[in-house]
Amino acid sequence: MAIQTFHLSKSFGNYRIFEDLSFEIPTGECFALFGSNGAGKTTLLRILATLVRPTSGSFTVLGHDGVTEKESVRQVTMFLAHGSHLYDDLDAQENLRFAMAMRGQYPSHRALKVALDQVSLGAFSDMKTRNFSAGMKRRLALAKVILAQPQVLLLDEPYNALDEGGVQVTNQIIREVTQRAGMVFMTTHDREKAHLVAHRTGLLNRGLLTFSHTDQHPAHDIS
Amino acid sequence: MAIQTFHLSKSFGNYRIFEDLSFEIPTGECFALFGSNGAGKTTLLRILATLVRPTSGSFTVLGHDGVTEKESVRQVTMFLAHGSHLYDDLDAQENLRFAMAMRGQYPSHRALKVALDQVSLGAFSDMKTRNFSAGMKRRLALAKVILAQPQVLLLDEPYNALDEGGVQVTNQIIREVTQRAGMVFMTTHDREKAHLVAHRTGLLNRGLLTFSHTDQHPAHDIS
Amino acid sequence: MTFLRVIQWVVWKDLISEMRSRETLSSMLFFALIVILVFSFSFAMDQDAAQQLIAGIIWVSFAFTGIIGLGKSFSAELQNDALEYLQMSPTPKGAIYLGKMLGNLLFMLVVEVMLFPLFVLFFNLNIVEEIGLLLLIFLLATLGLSAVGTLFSALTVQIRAREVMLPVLLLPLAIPVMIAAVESTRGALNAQPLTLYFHWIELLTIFDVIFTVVSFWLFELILDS
Amino acid sequence: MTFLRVIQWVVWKDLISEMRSRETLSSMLFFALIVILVFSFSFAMDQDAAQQLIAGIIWVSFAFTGIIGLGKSFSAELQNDALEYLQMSPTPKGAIYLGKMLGNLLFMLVVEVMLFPLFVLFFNLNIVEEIGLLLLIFLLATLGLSAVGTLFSALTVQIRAREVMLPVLLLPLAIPVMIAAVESTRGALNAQPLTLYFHWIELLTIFDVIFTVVSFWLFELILDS
Amino acid sequence: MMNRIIRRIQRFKGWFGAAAAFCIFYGLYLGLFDSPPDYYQGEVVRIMYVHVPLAHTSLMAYASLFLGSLWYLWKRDPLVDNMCQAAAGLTVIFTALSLITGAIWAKPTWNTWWTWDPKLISFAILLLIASGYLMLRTFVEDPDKEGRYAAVLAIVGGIDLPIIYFSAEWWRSLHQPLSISMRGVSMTGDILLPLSIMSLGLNLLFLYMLMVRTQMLYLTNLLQAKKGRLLSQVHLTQTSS
Ligand code: HEM
Ligand SMILES: Nc1ncnc2c1ncn2[C@@H]1O[C@H](COP(=O)(O)OP(=O)(O)OP(=O)(O)O)[C@@H](O)[C@H]1O
Ligand SMILES: Nc1ncnc2c1ncn2[C@@H]1O[C@H](COP(=O)(O)OP(=O)(O)OP(=O)(O)O)[C@@H](O)[C@H]1O
Ligand SMILES: [Mg+2]
Ligand SMILES: [Mg+2]
Repeated sequence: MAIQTFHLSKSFGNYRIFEDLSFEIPTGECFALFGSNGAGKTTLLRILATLVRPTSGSFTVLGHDGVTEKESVRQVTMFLAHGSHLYDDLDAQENLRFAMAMRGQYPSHRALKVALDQVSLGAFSDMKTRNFSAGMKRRLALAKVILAQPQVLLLDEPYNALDEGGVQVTNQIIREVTQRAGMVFMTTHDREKAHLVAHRTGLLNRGLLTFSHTDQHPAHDIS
Repeated sequence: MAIQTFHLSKSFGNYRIFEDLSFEIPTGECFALFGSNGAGKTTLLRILATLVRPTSGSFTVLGHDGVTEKESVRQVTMFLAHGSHLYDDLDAQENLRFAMAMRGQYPSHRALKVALDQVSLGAFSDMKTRNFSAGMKRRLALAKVILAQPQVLLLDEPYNALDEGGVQVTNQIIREVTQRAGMVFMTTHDREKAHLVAHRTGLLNRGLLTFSHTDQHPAHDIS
Repeated sequence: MTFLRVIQWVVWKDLISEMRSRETLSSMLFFALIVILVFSFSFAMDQDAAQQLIAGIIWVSFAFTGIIGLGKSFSAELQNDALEYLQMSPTPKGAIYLGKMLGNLLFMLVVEVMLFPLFVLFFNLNIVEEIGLLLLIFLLATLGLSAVGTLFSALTVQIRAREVMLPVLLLPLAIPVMIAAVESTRGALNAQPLTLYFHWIELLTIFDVIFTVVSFWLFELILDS
Repeated sequence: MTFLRVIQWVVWKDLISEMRSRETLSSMLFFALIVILVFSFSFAMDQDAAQQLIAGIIWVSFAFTGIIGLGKSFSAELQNDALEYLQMSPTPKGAIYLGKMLGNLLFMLVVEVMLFPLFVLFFNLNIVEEIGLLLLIFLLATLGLSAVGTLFSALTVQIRAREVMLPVLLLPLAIPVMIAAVESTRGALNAQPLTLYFHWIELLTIFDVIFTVVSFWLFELILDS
Repeated sequence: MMNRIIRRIQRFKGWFGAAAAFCIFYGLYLGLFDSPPDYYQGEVVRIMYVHVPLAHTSLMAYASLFLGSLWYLWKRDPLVDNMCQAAAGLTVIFTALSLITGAIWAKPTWNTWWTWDPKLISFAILLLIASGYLMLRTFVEDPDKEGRYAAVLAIVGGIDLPIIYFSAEWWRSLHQPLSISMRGVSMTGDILLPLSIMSLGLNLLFLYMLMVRTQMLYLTNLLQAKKGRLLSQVHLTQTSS
């Protein structure tokens, strides 16, 4: 199992978001989570990314406990959040190199170029990211995933602000992760786009999570 | 005509975003602008909202010049940008009241309640907006449009972060504006959702704007 | 009249936010406390010099504390791009200026009134007889500071390095106000006859009028595109 | 070794950003300039007192200037939520701390070295013989400030009212550094025999060691969930 | 486990209160009526019987804050966090009171409200740190971080305080512009007994208040959790409609 949760619950102070969530997502699967505004999708992702501690319950990522073995979880996980995590005064390439260095990876100049080309930012590799448009920042974040090749990929509304080309690149990256037995967990409101890649979808509603399958077939058998 | 532009162009420094844009959008129409990431859609909207001055060219909104008669333009225009324009320490209702007061409108308590209910935030009217989720903030911004009843509505990626209910509310508001002979100008990457309401769409590409019609029929005849 | 109502609403919004978060006032107070401690510490060995300089010390503290409050005034408008909304609303921009300015004036005066007893305590000032006059001086000088300060707060909030650019731009311009405030405060504290320092109070009034009018007029340019 | 490389990259990132924007250094310098002007202004009437207090004035200026730099250090990590990325990366957090701390130390030292000649100029100091010793004192005291300061910068950047909470929390804790720095600087400036103020230098060293270790250890808790 | 210990102690808090009341009344009686006036200072010296025990108690309060913070970082028990918050509030109160009584004492004896004695410096800074601690807690948005950040501050402050004291003492011994010594009173048995009893009494009072306040904070949080659950219910029905 790529992710397993056990009776996960989260409240902010005294405000309960969800309670007693137990589910598992096998490797090789892309899972898309839907849910109305304020349902707690982002909060769940942030817990899985070890950014927020669950109020109670526990979870494992590729067998590592999410609370006690954070470092191992972080080693295999990557989370693309709403923020693009860019430094405005560095250029696109420098941003990528720094982000990779923080994961202990040191990609070659060529690898950087390939990744930037893949997200169609090749022409902007020496431009400060300060004035990148909303979509260009998202694309640069995608380039990080291409370089880092994480085994577990968490995406919060990945299609936001992306044009059609961007959506295609995203879906291609997702397929690539699942094909090498990785796992993708995304939240989105865009069912059509998600259905193109997700093997399973879930709905978070009143703190309950219900699952359904899509037409896609998991890249690998569920072990 | 609701909006008319004459040879509008904009560059940042020596970086040319678009040049010599001339187009017009009649009242009663909803116009959706597509374009790849970094095409300049947001920049165009910000010019029409009088937030940015065009490098050259001019435009009119309901006959008022966009550069010399800014105040008249602002009177009839409303722009929902990426930011939600909320004060985190005020609650939902207070935020609405302040925003309306800044437009010279003083809605009654009942009107506020109706607007909040319409965007399904009725239960949160006394909650500080600080911890609203991404979609809840967007919904609150929509409530402003319901209250202000602007004649010209500019929307930058309005479907971002909204769930299905939110999308429906948005489209309903758009229809309502066009039906009372207002005009809506939105940018989005989501063609499906836009096609549900837009009478015309445009594509901004390499600084050129091309138009096409959709199945929708304008609420009012083009005058 | 719309103009007055906009002023009202801007002040109302700032007061409500402040009541909820108590952020501005408490940071101003605490910062002032520390400034006072640093000063009284560094003058501990030299009580006479301190007595000499007390009016200057008071106003340096008030100015720095005020800058904290002024800085927060417009950086609060940056949350969720709220400033953008004010810029593109059909609100008379001058009314926004006056509203923000009054709010700042209020916060600064509250802090000053709370701090003054501490100065009396730490520097062993004699209890002041002309407390009414002193309050008038505080009011006039603070009005001057907040008139220019609000303008510069709006200006610096839209540029980089804003926390620093505000004092950097404001302090040099505020020098006349500072000198007049220090001189008249010194006069009042030492119970000198009013005629000896009345011209400083006149100067303060003139500054207030000029600065308010000029800032009111320039503010529109700053908020505009 | 990964640990050292992370330190390197963090320092590299901060230096590159600074070279591009020159924001931190220029704001620190400008702010310091104004503080110095205000001081030299308010002591203009009393040259003797100024000579007496010069070491204190130097360190009050350095401390406030340093706080500007420290505050920027982590608020730069807030752009586009970059801090979030550091938090959820498998980077050793201690290495991030050391990287940020070294960057801050560097910026503060650069500014101090640029400002010191101004003090010599403005306050008519005799050219110092023991310049090497003075630089050592600057280094040790600045190290102490940036050790605790980096920790508190990371802490306050994630709360409200951060520009104010940093000095409010940091200054009281920095008192030993300040006293020791002032006393040893005074000693060096007055060309006293080293034995008279050597214990202050020792105190600085001890403070540096203790607080680098403690902050290194506590930093993880602040970045963690 | 921790919870159980604290809960058990809580049950006896009435005893602490009673013992504290007894010690304080007895100590006050001894100090105010039974002990002789000071040879130099006369009756003014009696304020010492409040001032010195107050100072001791504030040190005790900060010590519990320091240890509690270490404990919290180790176990992450919210109850311990509540205790730290309570201890910080009490530190502020007792430190402020000891400074105020000291100032009242100083005016007739030293003819000034305030002077830069190392002990006074340290206590003033203690007050700053403790109120900074409370301020920090109100400024943290994220309830998850509140306890942790506050604990970090308390620990750094706890390590720093002795250093502050020593550096202030060295500094003072260097300058000594005011030849005032705190030891203006000779400690004879007549003084020591009421002083120790008052100290004991105030420390017990501190423990009693700590328990009450901890319990109060704990219950408030519990109550808000209940209220929050109701709110969540409303919220969940709302968003799914
Ligand atoms: C502003 C005025 C004063 C303040 C803020 C102040 C503060 C303090 C503090 C914080 C302590 C605690 C030290 C400890 O527990 O070890 C203390 C202890 C003491 N204070 Fe004061 N004090 C003041 C004035 C005085 C005066 C005027 C006297 C008597 C002449 C005095 C006599 C003492 C004595 C005898 C102790 C007992 C402990 C000792 O020194 O060993 N204090 N004071
Ligand atoms: N202030 C600025 N200074 C310099 N360049 C800018 C500035 N603002 C935007 N740009 C550049 O202008 C171009 C258009 O940006 P804009 O935000 O309008 O794109 P967009 O069409 O909205 O893209 P997206 O779909 O990604 O939101 C981008 O290449 C961007 O880098
Ligand atoms: N730090 C916080 N403190 C208190 N409440 C919070 C906090 N963060 C989120 N919430 C609340 O938790 C709920 C869930 O928020 P979350 O951001 O997870 O929603 P979401 O499912 O991602 O919604 P959206 O689709 O709008 O992005 C919201 O009601 C929000 O108000
Ligand atoms: Mg979300
Ligand atoms: Mg855009």
